[in-house]
Amino acid sequence: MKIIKSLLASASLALVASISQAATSGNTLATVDPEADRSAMQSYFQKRFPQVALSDYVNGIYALDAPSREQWQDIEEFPPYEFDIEAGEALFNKTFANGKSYADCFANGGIGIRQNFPRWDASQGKVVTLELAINQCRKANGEEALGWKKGKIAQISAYMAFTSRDNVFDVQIPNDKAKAAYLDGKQSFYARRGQLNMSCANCHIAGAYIKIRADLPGPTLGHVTHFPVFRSKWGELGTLQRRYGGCQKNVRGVPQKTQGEKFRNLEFFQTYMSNGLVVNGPGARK
Amino acid sequence: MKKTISLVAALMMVSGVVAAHPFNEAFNEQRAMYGKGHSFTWNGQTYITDHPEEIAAAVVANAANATALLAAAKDQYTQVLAVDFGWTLTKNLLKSAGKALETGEFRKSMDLSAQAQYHSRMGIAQYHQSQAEWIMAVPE
Amino acid sequence: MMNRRSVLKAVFTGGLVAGMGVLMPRIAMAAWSKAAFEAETQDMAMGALYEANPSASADVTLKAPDIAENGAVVPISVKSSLSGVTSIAIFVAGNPLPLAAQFTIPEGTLANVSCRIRMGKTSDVTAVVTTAGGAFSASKEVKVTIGGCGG
Amino acid sequence: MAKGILRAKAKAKGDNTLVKIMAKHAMETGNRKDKSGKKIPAKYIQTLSVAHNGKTVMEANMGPAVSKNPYMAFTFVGGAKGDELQMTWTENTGSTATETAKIK
Repeated sequence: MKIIKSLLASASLALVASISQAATSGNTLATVDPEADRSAMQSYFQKRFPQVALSDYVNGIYALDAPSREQWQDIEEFPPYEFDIEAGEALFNKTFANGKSYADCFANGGIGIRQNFPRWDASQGKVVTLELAINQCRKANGEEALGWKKGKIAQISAYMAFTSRDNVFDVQIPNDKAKAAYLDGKQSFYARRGQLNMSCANCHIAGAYIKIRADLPGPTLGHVTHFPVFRSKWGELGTLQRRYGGCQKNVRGVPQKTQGEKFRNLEFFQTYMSNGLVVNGPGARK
Repeated sequence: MKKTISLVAALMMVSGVVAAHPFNEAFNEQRAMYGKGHSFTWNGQTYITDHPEEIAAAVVANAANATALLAAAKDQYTQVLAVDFGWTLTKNLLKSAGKALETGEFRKSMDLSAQAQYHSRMGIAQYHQSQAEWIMAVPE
Repeated sequence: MMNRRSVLKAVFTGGLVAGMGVLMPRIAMAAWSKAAFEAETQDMAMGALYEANPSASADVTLKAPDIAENGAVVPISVKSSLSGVTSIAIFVAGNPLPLAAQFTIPEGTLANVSCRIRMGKTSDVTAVVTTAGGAFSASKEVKVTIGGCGG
Repeated sequence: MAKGILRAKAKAKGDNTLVKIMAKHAMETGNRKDKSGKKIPAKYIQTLSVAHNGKTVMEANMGPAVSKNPYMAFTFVGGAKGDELQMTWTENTGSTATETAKIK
């Protein structure tokens, strides 16, 4: 047994030594500082890509890679999500059987509010994403919940994002419970999973703009601002959490539950990281 | 003797999925180059490149053993799903192991169960490692 | 199946009567050409549309990405500084059906079109522009990759 | 009036009008299979012609290699704000319709 113990000790030592300049705190509720995390994230990318303006990160990989950007701009000449915004607007304005509508569930009638989601809901004691709020609104008015990943919910979300374009993301962490959710999301972001043993951070921090097979992963800064997205691969619109599931499958992991606590907290963390950037959803991606 | 030492090797694997660990590096390299059943020397000791699941499966291929291995693999899979760190291929491995068991291909079934159980164990190890060490991936 | 050029050849060398039809003026140009769109090779597709093989010309500008982000949606633009352009067509040599699209340009419309096409694999993309003076082309290789996460 | 499958953005600028058109259409190639392994029959737009004041300004012929939600952009001389464009599409199935859009 002795040999095992000493090996274990040397193993953990080696691990610590191998990652230079890693954070040493911020992994407990007492030490986590979301604002410090956010500025560390932003300065990481600004140091790495000094020529890229902070505000351009809302365009994801297109902020970093000129050839991809050119194709994307061609697509944006007449983006494929326009049909979805149109459909989303119609769905949004359709009254429920009880005569009420989505506008009754949201602040400002649901217009121009995307930047405040996901939000900490004190009465529910959990993070509420825009899609969750949409379905909660439906249920509260006696309507059936929509599927989470695509179709109607993505279209409504796309329309709501569209009405919020250029509004600045302002996700709030009002108390320790919210901070705990943020911390949980932060942990998820850095936790390796799946057979390929990769974390979100592997591809979207260190791996941003570095070829992974034939792909150039985008930076996590500004990652969430353009969702929902019309992905050429899907040939349709999908939500952020649909993409989360896809990413987890890409690293050969069983995806976590869509709109489950883990994904909602992850979205909370990730969106907080993009506070200060503007809403530019819906977007078009490869 | 060989068996106990390889169990040590297996325990080492649990300690870190990716650790920049000299023994793990040696084990992973040997495993990658030679597959299972290969002996190698590390720090004066002889080890074998088998995973513990493979050692457990290296018993007589019969219905009872195959059934037991499959049950153990399924149990491990339930555990990894409980911590939300399952791997995608495991489910199909278990399915194939079940089919092979039904058709009496015990050896095949046992090997598949071993692989499935290995996946699940590594997923659980990943979970524990992420709990403990994720902060070291955060750039300062 | 005989393609257009071999038919023409037959007409000139042996006076094959069956070939006469193709010497008619190509007024059917504007219509959707079944022979061209269902041709399985680029030569056959071009043969169905043009009198002679298009010649490469610097006056035809083809804008296409070096590496397509996604083969399902490849933005293509073609323009030409030639005068009297009557049509613009886009061919993808590596596609099962190489002719992707063909635009008839009436007088008063600029020789400048954009569209989005599908590409099954890395291949040359060729734009062909016709004028009264013949058919002129520009080609470019577009790489299509199988992505890890995206493609 | 129910909207058709075409959306157009036409903008008069100086003497010219830039027209961008997108159609909501799957452009089924005939090569794809559905979940049960059955081939999905080809269904794609073959022609899309655009007329301004009764004069054809563009005629596009398309094969199944044109992307889902087909898009095209072109410029013609003439056209003024408020003018109407007539856009006629035809599918390989024979379906056809004419839709209109205003130049902005």
